Amino acid sequence: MPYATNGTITANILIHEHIYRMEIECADIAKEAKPGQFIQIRTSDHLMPLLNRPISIARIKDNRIEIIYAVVGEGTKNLCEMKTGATVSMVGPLGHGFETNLSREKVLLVGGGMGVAPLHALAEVLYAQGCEIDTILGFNRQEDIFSDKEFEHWSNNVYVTTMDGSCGIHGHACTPLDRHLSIYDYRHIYACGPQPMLHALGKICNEHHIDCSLSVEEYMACGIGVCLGCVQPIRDKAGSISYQRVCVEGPVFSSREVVYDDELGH
Amino acid sequence: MPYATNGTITANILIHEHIYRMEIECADIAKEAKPGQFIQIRTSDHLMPLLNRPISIARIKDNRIEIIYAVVGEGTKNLCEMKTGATVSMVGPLGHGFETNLSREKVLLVGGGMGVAPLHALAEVLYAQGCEIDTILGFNRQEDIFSDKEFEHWSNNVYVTTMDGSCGIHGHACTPLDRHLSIYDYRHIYACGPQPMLHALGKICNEHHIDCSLSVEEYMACGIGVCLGCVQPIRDKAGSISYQRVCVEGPVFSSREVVYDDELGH
Amino acid sequence: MTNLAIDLMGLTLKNPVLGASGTYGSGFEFLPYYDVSLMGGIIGKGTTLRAKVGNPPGRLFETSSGLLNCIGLQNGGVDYFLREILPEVRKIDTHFFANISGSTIEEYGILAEKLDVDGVSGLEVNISCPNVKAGGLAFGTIPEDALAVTKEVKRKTSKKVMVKLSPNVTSIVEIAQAVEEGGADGISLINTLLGMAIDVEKQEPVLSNIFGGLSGPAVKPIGLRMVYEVYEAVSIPIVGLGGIVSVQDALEYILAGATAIQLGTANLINPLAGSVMIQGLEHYLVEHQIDDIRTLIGKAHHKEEV
Amino acid sequence: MTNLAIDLMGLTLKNPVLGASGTYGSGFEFLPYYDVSLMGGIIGKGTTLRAKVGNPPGRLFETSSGLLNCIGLQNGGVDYFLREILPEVRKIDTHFFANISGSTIEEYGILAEKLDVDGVSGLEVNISCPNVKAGGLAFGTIPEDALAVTKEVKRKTSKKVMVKLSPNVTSIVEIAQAVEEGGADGISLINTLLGMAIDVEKQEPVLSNIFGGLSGPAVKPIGLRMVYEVYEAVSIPIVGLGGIVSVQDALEYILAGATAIQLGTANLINPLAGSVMIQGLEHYLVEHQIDDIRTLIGKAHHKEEV
Ligand SMILES: Cc1cc2nc3c(=O)[nH]c(=O)nc-3n(C[C@H](O)[C@H](O)[C@H](O)COP(=O)(O)OP(=O)(O)OC[C@H]3O[C@@H](n4cnc5c(N)ncnc54)[C@H](O)[C@@H]3O)c2cc1C
Ligand SMILES: Cc1cc2nc3c(=O)[nH]c(=O)nc-3n(C[C@H](O)[C@H](O)[C@H](O)COP(=O)(O)OP(=O)(O)OC[C@H]3O[C@@H](n4cnc5c(N)ncnc54)[C@H](O)[C@@H]3O)c2cc1C
Ligand SMILES: Cc1cc2nc3c(=O)[nH]c(=O)nc-3n(C[C@H](O)[C@H](O)[C@H](O)COP(=O)(O)O)c2cc1C
Ligand SMILES: Cc1cc2nc3c(=O)[nH]c(=O)nc-3n(C[C@H](O)[C@H](O)[C@H](O)COP(=O)(O)O)c2cc1C
Ligand code: FES
Ligand code: FES
Repeated sequence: MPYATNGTITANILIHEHIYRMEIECADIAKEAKPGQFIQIRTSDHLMPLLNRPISIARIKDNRIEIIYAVVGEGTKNLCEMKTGATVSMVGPLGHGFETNLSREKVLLVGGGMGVAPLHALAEVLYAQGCEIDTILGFNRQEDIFSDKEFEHWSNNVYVTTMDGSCGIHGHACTPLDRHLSIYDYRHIYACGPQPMLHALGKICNEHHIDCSLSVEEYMACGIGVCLGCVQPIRDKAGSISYQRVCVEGPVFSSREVVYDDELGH
Repeated sequence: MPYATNGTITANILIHEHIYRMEIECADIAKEAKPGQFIQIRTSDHLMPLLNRPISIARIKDNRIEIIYAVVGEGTKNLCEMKTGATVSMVGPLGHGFETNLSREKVLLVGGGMGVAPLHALAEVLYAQGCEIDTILGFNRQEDIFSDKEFEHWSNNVYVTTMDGSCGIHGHACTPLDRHLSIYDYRHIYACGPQPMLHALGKICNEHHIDCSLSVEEYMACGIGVCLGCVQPIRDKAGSISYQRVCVEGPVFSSREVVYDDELGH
Repeated sequence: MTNLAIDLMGLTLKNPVLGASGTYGSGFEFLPYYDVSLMGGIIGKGTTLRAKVGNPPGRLFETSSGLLNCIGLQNGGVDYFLREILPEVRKIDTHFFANISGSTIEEYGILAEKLDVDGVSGLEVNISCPNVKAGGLAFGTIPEDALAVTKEVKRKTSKKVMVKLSPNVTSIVEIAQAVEEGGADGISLINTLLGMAIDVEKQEPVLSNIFGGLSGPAVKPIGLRMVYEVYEAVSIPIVGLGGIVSVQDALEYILAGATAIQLGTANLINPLAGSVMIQGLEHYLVEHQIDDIRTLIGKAHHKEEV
Repeated sequence: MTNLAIDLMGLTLKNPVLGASGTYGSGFEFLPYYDVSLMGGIIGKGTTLRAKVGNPPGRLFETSSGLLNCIGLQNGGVDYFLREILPEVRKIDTHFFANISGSTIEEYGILAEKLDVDGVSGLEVNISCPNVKAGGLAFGTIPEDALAVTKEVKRKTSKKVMVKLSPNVTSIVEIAQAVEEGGADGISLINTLLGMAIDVEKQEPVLSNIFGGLSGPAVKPIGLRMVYEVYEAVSIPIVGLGGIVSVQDALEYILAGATAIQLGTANLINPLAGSVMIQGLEHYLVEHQIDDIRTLIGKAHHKEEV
């Protein structure tokens, strides 16, 4: 059950260029949160920005949650200026997170850019359940890489890719996939990142008949399912497509539910 | 000449309940400022509040100006949260201040509430010119009194009035006036404060044929004379009334120019 | 003791705070956050005769103190509403108003007839949704059409009917008077103002539908002005909305002539908005020693008359 | 090298940035702050045939991202303008457009004739000021009147004529087309939206005139939408305004179809707004390797056509 509640900021630290890690003490949300869920966080006392900002729950520990966010605009700029000890208003945990009812299986996590954030909590849970984890982290440039060290703890192998080839494998997060899929037999692939990456990955998984969960993003207003603003086209089991809410039915969808850009005749 | 410029905050101190004194280093404005002029100060980096806020120049020292402001709403709340060392954007000095071409004359200053602020600079200048100054400071309650000690330095006599009689003379700033005017012969009376006080004072001075300068307030947008938003009805020498801009023709008007509420048939 | 209860079109509401259509789901979505039966009323989301898929993504965009949306009336249709949603709605002990949109006058009539059932206190007739190219906008901008829709709906239902006006018109008074003449029991206003935003980097409109409806604090001065104008022109009650976020906003609308108010975008900013507003109004009345909120309705007009 | 110069109604402007009527004085008020001759143009404050005293105090009020005003066209009249102000205006080396408001069609004609003098590059015909009860609003809301005013002004002047439209209408396109038919050389939009605010403690309207015009960032989505709509409906150039503060705002308007833009409320927030905007546009073009700002005009429409 989600709460509209307040939390206390217990840390708000620059971890990388314009990326911050904020830790918030909030027992209500922490006790209910699952990997892949998100919060709607209020970034100012004023009405500017007007809307709350959706941010994934990156980690859950006891009565705290952690978020990892990039400063991209006014809302996230306000967040990064908040001080330890300050109160922050939030709604959460929201949405359907990743299915994690797997134990001792071989799984692959694929994160692109800020999509790496929610994979922390996921890795932690799957690791605790004895899963064997491989991780691919995709970034634009060497300077953008973060959290690769942390994932080494939970993973058998961590592969880093960069678009400009400045570090790790040259290409995007799906580049190493073809080779991987011919070697390993993943029970499930979990991914979060930019839409082109997710769509490329989802289609590969569908072709290879591998279970795959994609955490998608869409512009949100309410985050609680009432405005119908955050929809994506989703295919049901019968194959019919309708607009579903990323904030309630998502943000995690199966790669078989997702409707791919090229299917829409763009 | 006014400037649209930046200053550096060198102090921003709570001096009394919700009243702050801010010192701003800004040579451009300081070198041109006269008592009774004001600045338009930007209270946020965002567009909320949208408009700058008009605040009187309370004191001028070398390349610094000082403002004294009450926290009453969002804009002044933002001001009070600004830190020493921060940059603040301003336009000023604006408006026509008090005429101070008097030396060695007997004058009376009358300040009501926050209207006390601009009288600091005025007292300083008149004192330096050898004037003999009496001061009346009117407040609502004992708890609201501020700067009375400072005015003792420049004044022969400082009279404090409170509306609730909790300190000093019971009544408003004009209450002691009848007695004063029968005893002293003031060359000029200068006043700043709420409109009812200014109007009461102005009418008394007109009756007694005493020169009197009233610093009035009006809601402002531009502060530089282009929007025509801040007008008050003003009578010219020929007796005809027109709306004039408080930000350019004012904020200081002669008591003979001011058009009194009861003349408008409210 | 302070009274927050009001009479709206013959119905007794616990207080003048309603959830606005399209921003309040069917009410029960807010149950995790507070007891929704505390609300004066709930306006359901826009319902059409047949199911509507709505517009493609690119449905929302934040502007200065405003929100643009082009949801496009996504809904399961009236039969789905009656079958799947209404039973849940009935469990909430407050007035529920169904918000209906038709693309023809007949459709409005059929919707009204189908919704003339238990659990529905009244109808809010949306003649103003700017997102659907046919229908919506047109009815709300032509007095004769507004009158005809109102008449048809009234003919087909035993429920109270309030008509929701579009602000995208030259004369809101003309439309309000037409709707009153058509027999409306009340008027709600305003719906969203037609606006747009452009993505400068992509050099194209941000919203999939190019245009969308602007709501939120940005539009409050406009909504307030329209309520004030309409109050002087009709004698049926007005439900005011458009940018209401604070208690002060709500009071401005009531002083301008609104018998009740709706919260729209406010619910999207804070799911507790409804309950916070009710408490805030109560607090204000107590603080200001006002016995009955109804004494404030239209009070901003009095000075003028003196 | 980047080109910021544009052609507007046959006039060459140094850049597409103009100061909007009523917010830019007569231009020279900004001389303490920057070299006003850098501006693409200046629109003078609203001028009427006879002097107008304007509305009583209570002329301004700030709202969420917006500003309400009811100045009421305070000005010294056209003869005063010609005698006292125009000589000062002539000293500034940029295009000056006189903004005129009449209460009858004939008055517009007389104003146009009187202003057909050196130092005036063109006229901006205000058929939209919402503050004056008679005249103003009416002309801008009735296509036939808008057409008639335009025709009369064109008949009486040799100058370029742009007509400034009111957004308080059901169909901005209808008015724009009427004005084009009437022979306008250009169109500017939007003027302010009619709004109000209420003082909750005093329980009365804040503005002396009850209603006022809403401007500032709050109204940008509405102005932008109207420019976009009008661009598809007329072939004369459009000057866009309404809530422009940032470079991005200006570019949105240009992409929507504006040949030039005006800064209104922005000047009241920052007296340097004009010069900051010109520099910002130049900077944007250089950064994005755009040679000529004119290539951006209306570009947000192209995607659609594909
Ligand atoms: C379910 C979900 C989970 C997310 N998790 C994270 C995360 O863990 N870390 C992280 O850094 N970012 C995350 N994001 C993205 C984050 O929400 C945006 O970066 C943030 O809203 C930008 O706000 P801003 O005010 O700083 O920037 P703005 O200047 O407002 O916008 C910058 C960009 O953010 C997008 N955006 C703005 N407002 C919203 C909104 N209300 N909803 C969605 N997108 C918006 C805009 O499309 C724009 O491209 C997530 C988004 C979603 C939908
Ligand atoms: C020439 C002049 C000199 C002033 N000098 C001082 C001073 O030295 N110290 C001081 O404390 N105050 C001074 N004021 C008053 C000060 O400008 C207001 O208190 C301030 O603008 C309130 O802003 P806010 O955002 O905090 O409050 P808001 O919530 O915006 O408003 C609170 C009150 O301030 C008034 N106000 C709001 N905006 C403006 C505006 N743009 N122009 C004028 N009034 C406004 C409103 O009428 C309202 O009653 C002066 C005003 C003027 C016109
Ligand atoms: C996301 C969204 C969806 C809306 N859907 C509807 C609708 O289906 N029917 C309707 O009459 N109004 C709809 N509206 C308009 C609101 O009910 C309300 O009239 C408008 O938002 C102004 O109020 P506000 O500023 O409080 O939001 C919608 C508004 C928003 C923001
Ligand atoms: C204080 C003020 C005075 C105005 N006076 C006039 C006027 O005299 N004539 C006119 O055509 N428009 C007038 N306007 C409207 C502006 O020129 C402009 O159309 C409007 O403010 C929208 O632009 P903005 O949001 O950039 O301010 C005035 C606006 C303001 C804020
Ligand atoms: S953001 Fe409102 S329904 Fe998802
Ligand atoms: S505040 Fe604009 S003219 Fe005085």
